[in-house]
Amino acid sequence: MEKLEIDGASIALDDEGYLEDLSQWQPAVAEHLAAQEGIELTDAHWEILYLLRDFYSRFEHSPAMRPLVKAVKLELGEDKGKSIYLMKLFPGSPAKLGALLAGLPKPDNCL
Amino acid sequence: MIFSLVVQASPVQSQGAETALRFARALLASGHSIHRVFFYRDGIHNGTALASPPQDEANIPAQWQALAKEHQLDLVVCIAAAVRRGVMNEHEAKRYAKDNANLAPEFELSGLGQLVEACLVSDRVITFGGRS
Amino acid sequence: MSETSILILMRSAPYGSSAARDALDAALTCSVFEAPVTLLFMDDAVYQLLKNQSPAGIGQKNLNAIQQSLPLYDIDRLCVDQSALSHRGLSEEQLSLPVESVDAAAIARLMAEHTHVMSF
Amino acid sequence: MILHTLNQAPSNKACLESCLEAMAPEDSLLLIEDGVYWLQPPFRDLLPAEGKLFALTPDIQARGLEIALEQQVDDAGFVELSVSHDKVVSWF
Repeated sequence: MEKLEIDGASIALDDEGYLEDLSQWQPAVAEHLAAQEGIELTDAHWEILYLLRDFYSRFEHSPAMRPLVKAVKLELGEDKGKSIYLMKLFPGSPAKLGALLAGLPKPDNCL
Repeated sequence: MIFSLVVQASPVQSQGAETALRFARALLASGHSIHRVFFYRDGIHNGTALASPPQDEANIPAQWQALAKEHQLDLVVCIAAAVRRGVMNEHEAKRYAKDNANLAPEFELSGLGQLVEACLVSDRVITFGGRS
Repeated sequence: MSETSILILMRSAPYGSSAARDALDAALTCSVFEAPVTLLFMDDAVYQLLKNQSPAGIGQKNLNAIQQSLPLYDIDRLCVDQSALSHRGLSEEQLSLPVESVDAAAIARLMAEHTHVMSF
Repeated sequence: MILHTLNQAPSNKACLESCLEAMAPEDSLLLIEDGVYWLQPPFRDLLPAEGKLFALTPDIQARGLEIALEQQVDDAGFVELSVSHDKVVSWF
């Protein structure tokens, strides 16, 4: 099992890269995980990551793509609430990669 | 006609799984096709390879396996429901660092999307339940 | 019928069994596949919608939280059996989300209108 | 036109009541598993009229019930009913 070492703390990841213990998340964890994916986190990334964490705290699950897009549209406006915008920030599967970087469980209802 | 069956009943504790099995046989005998049998909730226990009832009692999981072999049935076990209950194939056993896998090879682990897809392509979707 | 629609029929109270969670998970997945889905609450399932649930003490997730996300999944039609509510001395104001109250004839219509009915 | 199946014994009266509430006049009811006990005389009046009422023979025989119901069906009959109706709704 993979481990991240951040500020002396050892953070265990499951075999898909999600945190074993969600309470260990902090912004530095997201930066490390993003770097592994070849992503440098910008403000545009962070507002989505915090939106995801807010989604999780309100609804107790990680969103699939469709509700993620809708939540972004409601919170951040029409321009950002599009899958193409999220795909640019989090290539591949924004719902999965976003949840991973935001320190959330892997979304259940993905295709 | 294209049918899909949803089995929510566990193989021993309620009758529903056996009813579903008989219905599946009758469907095939009347020339209808079964797109998929989706096992959800405690129904996922039908997928175990380890069921070992006494030799003079019905082995429902083994009967699904035999029927699947004979008719190339698509038997899909809900992955989230199964992994929660400790039923998994080699791949998931490895992922969760378990020593053993116990899903019979005739069954496939997949997501609830397979249930919805079955609804989209089937003329009839019939649920076989046990209580709660 | 051109579009396949799904009616999810729920009859169980929350927490005492996994039925409510399992039904909701199926409903959310329908939305991911863009299949129109309607939820129908009968019998003890009307208790699923009561406000102020707080299941941390029994180690379960809060159903109200998942329910609040339903509009984001475009699941907007929550139908509640009027007689199930009144039998239990409940009113719509006690529920966590806006619902459509349905009588026997409307329930029969719902079942007829949807392509498939999935029971939990 | 819907085929409703019901597998609960008379102790679960709410299950039958909800099923009957949801049934349209043109719908049919198929009693399976423990649902066949509803055919016993004390409960019979609650059920839809013959013509709209079916029961699964293996379940009646298994339980040692003597029931006078014209429309008993075997598994193949269950299949035919599910084809002749537009959909199947399960009550359990």
